Amino acid sequence: MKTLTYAQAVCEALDEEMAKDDKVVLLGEDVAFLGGNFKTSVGLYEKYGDLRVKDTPISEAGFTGLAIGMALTGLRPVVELMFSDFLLVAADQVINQAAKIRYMSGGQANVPMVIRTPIGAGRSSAAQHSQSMQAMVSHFPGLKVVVPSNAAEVKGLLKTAIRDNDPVIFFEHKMEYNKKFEIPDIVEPIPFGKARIAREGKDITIVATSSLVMKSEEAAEKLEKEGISVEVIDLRTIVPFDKETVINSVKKTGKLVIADESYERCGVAAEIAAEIFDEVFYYLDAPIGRVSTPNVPLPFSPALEFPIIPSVDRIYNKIKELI
Amino acid sequence: MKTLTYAQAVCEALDEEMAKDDKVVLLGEDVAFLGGNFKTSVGLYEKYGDLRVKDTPISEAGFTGLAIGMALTGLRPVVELMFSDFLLVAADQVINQAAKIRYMSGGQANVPMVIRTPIGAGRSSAAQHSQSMQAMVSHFPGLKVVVPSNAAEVKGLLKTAIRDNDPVIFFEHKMEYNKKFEIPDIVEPIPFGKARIAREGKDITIVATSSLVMKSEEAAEKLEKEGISVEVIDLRTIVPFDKETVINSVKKTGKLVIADESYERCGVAAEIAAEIFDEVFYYLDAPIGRVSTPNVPLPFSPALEFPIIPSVDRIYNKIKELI
Amino acid sequence: MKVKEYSKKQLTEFYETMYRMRRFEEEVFEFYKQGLMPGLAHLYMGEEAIATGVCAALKNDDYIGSTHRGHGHLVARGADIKRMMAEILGKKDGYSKGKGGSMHIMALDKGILGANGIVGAEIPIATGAAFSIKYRGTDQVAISFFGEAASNQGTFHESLNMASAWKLPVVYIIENNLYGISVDIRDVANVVDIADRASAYGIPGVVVNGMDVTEVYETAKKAIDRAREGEGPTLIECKTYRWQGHHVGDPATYRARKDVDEKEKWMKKCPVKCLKEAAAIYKKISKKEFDQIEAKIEEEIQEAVQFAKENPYPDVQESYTDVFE
Amino acid sequence: MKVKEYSKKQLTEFYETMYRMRRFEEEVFEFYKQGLMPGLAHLYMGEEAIATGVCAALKNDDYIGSTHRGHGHLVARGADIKRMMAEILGKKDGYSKGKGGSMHIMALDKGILGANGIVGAEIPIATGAAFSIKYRGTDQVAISFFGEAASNQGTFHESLNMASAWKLPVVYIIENNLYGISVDIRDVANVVDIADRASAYGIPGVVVNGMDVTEVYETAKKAIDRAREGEGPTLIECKTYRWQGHHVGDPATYRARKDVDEKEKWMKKCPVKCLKEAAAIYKKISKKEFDQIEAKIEEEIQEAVQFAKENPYPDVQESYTDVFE
Ligand SMILES: Cc1ncc(C[n+]2csc(CCOP(=O)(O)OP(=O)(O)O)c2C)c(N)n1
Ligand SMILES: Cc1ncc(C[n+]2csc(CCOP(=O)(O)OP(=O)(O)O)c2C)c(N)n1
Ligand SMILES: [Mg+2]
Ligand SMILES: [Mg+2]
Repeated sequence: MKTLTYAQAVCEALDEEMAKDDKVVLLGEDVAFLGGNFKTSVGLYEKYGDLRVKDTPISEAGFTGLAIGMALTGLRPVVELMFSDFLLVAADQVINQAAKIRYMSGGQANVPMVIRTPIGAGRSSAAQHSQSMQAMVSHFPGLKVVVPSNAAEVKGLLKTAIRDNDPVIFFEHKMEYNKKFEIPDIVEPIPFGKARIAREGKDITIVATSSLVMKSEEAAEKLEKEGISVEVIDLRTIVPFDKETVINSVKKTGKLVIADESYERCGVAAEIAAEIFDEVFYYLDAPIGRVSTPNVPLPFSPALEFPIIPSVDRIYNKIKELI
Repeated sequence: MKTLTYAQAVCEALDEEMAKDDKVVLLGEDVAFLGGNFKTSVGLYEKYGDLRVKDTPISEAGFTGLAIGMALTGLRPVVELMFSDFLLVAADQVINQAAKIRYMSGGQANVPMVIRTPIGAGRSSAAQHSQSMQAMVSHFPGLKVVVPSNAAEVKGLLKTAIRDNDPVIFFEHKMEYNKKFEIPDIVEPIPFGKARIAREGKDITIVATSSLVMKSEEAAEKLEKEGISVEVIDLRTIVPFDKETVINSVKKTGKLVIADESYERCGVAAEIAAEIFDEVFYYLDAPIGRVSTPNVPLPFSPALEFPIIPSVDRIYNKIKELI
Repeated sequence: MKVKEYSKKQLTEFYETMYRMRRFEEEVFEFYKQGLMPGLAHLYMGEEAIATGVCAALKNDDYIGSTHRGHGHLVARGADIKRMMAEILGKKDGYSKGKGGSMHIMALDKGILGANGIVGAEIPIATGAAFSIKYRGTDQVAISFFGEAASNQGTFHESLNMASAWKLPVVYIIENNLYGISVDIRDVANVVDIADRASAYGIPGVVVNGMDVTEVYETAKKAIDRAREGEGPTLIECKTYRWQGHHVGDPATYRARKDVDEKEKWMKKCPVKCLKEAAAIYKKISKKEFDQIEAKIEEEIQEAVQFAKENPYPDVQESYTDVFE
Repeated sequence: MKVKEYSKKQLTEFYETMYRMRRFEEEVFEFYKQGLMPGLAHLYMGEEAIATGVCAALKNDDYIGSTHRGHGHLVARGADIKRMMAEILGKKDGYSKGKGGSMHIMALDKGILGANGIVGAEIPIATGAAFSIKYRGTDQVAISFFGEAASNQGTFHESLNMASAWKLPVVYIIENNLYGISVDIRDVANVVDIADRASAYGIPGVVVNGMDVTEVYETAKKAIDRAREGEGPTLIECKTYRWQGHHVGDPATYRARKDVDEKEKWMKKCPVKCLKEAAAIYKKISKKEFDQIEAKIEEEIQEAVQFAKENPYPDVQESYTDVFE
């Protein structure tokens, strides 16, 4: 085991995959000389050079499209979008192009690219730099959507993402970048579509994504002291969705809370609830709870931002409400 | 009463609002000289001239942003995006800008603009011209989202949209444009956030949007002959959502199907189900059914496209499954 | 037309390619008129010299980014017209198994990275192929075809900026047929020659007569050679005209508004006919040889039409495949 | 610096505005260092001559599209620095009730249509304000400020294309400070002067010394007058330098890589200091008068600092308001 920040874990995954496969190319704004706005590619430019670690102009649609062309012709580009909000600038390339090319070509072509991009509020970054875009991209068929929790997970899942032959949207959580985690010396790729039971429990299930896994574990710890046993599932990937693990857990506990930081309306929590509904309908003892970002743009002032972010307290309270 | 196509009803709403308020300006690709790709602005260029009916270059992000600037400075632009799939080209302007400006400015400014754009599959237009984007825009706070059903509805709701002081995404259904409808000689604006009971029933509720209202009515008619009484709710607006009408109906019928043409995953049907769940949980006799577009890009060949589009049959079958 | 300096072989190839495009699309138009075609198609008729001239300067392993008006690019690359037609009819053995249709025919084996239904979206993708080439260090080149109206899209600017900053081996070909659907380029842009936009990126910009296959070929060849030698991108604007409506269902009545004879004037410059006449004048190809060429192509075309018509629709389960690996 | 031809009043105004900006931001930087500021802010220090010169040529009812680096634009328009500071600290009486922060200060009463967190997104919005003006037929003008890196964004191209095609009354001001965060413009664009991009739209493009308030003023005035007279847009590139890091938390060590003295050289051209010196040489403003100006501004600034610090945070319920009417 060793201690790493989450950002370092990202960087290690990039480094190891680039060392292993010279088709892997990193591009994005400030990824090269600066080593990434969140320091997730420090040292890679020096190690792999200008053609493999490329600072781009501010042209999100352009360089995302560029990466698609690279992916169609033999490379495995990893694109960094500095904030996941900028997916909206590149949305056509991501959703109308990358996601649909395999299908539109009848399987002739595929687009092995990864878009890495940070989500999450909590830094007073206001409405255009704080969003969590996983629901938006999950809505559109053709994209795999990864929402890793801790540093070991981010490393293992990023390796899988880079080796995957389809476009993968890989969401890192910006509030985790500087946090330290214990991680194994060697982290193997973690398969997509297999959720992780982060904590076993029997009274209620929480399905959580990204940093809300850690927050759910914290809430579970508190609740344990009150005699409530919470099962925490780290979803890992929204697409593909590990329906089985979730259903089995809910059948066992009879209660479900879903914690995901995208906006509530048409969000990830709504989807998971609706998706498993048929199969758990007769097992449920209470309505399904959602802990998401409320349907308002994210405010700048911490006085406004903190109360609305999905937090340990909000998870805790939602569970208490359903128990 | 008179007979009009749905496209003509759109055109009448535009004409009447432009005549009433000279701040209303229409812009988009081919809206002027051609009268709109789907003939929804025929004659307006001739009537209102070059500055009020403006053919734009192919620059969706640019002219959507242009409209925002117009709206911030006293005009009421109505933008046409030729296909709703192109919302992805303009996504940043729609979602990071128009939707958030009122909030980011602390209420100093507002953006009274309408984006009109067609949704829907069924014309063999393939993966980039057949999508239904209402779930995507509904996900993001700050946008009102309108999904009118028939010609009278499209006319009344478009008038409201144009008079609204917030950005409105107005989805027309491309398979309806050429269909004829009976509509009253005078159509008043229809308030947002108030669903319409299109057909009363007692055994099961269908909440439907856009052209699926008509398809649901057709399915209901068939089912009536089999002794099943279906209540069809025309949702009219996804944002704001008329929770009350839906909940009251479900409390009465005990069963719910939601029919909306956006992709199923993180779609409108998922949201409605999740949103009312708490309040109908103890009234529901069956799981909630969703009829949406399955999670695949839309195929070109009619042999592939027709079976997956939400259809009368799919609605009919879903109801039979739950009854 | 500088046919004089060209070999018979080269001229024959030009002619065959253009004639094949023309006949191909006449049949596609027939499909539409007979109600056999699902959806629509955007015909390249009148613009044949462009794809023909450009692609004649390419090698087998070069790449092409194509558009909604892409039939010509495919034919010029020698794509299988049977599979193209099958695709246009939504049939099982179409290039994309019927999933793409006219606007999304991909032929990866011919370097065609895809037609594209989103105007301007293909430009960065073709540019990315050029990045790959540079990365691998081969002497391939990427071509990005698009219309004059697409040059108003942000992706045009972003792509040319990147390609010029990084000297990528890509050649941008503007097919300037004056209109984007009904919109006259002069009403939505303030430059007479779109090629002038090259100066915003410090690259060469050239205007050519897009109705003259030899002029297109020579200009493209120079730009392509330049790209192969690592000197970066070129922007070539080909002046041309779309004979038909924007798509098969568009009567295009809007075009007469500035000049009633506009279409007629352009049709006189028919690239197929002009080449034929010039080749005859210079006695490069005899009447009989032309007849043979045309007959051979006619046979191919009829075979393709029959193939496409008889080919079955894809199995309904195919809707659900090819989303992911 | 052509101070000789300027009146004392005009020079005093220039100086006051630039000095106010400078002091304002020094205090903002202090907020950050003292841990009082939520999030970050992008300082305009070093670039003051640009907003000052441009805005001096404006009338009260003109419009401005601003950027993430927008404090200077606001101060130049006479925005209330108390409310600006309150906003930067996320307080209740900030321009946006604390909802926007440094990057989203809107002051509609001063024609400021918003700072913007999305690089390039404001360009079409400001262009739309120009469309409104043309529609109403007034003689207003819209200014769009943005960085050299933003000129690589597609919205730049689309906006300049529309504005030139329709002769909209808008002036585009590039604040070329050489860097977009850490990225040197020379590595991601192939033109020496971004102003050259004007030729892609058939409009004038001008390069000016962005450290010289009089040069900026005169060039802007000409372009603004031209726009008011219905002759369409101009692209002005102001060569300048960002003194601090990209934002308050950025040490900006990356900049020394090409020229270790780069920053030092640019700091010597400090627009505030240079104007002061020139005005002294030409005896336009006396030492005592400068002292008075500075003292007056110092008072304003201290008042604003105190106001912002003491102003309460918004009520928690405010999170849920201002989404819709
Ligand atoms: C992003 C986008 N906007 C609009 C359209 C609709 N559309 C399809 S082709 C076309 C005109 C394109 O004109 P041009 O680029 O000149 O090519 P041409 O059709 O003339 O060959 C338009 C507006 C589209 N498909 N994609
Ligand atoms: C669409 C988008 N991409 C990237 C960013 C991150 N970002 C903020 S400012 C900036 C650099 C902008 O450079 P420039 O336009 O030159 O303005 P400057 O900061 O130098 O004043 C970047 C990359 C952003 N905010 N928006
Ligand atoms: Mg054209
Ligand atoms: Mg800069």
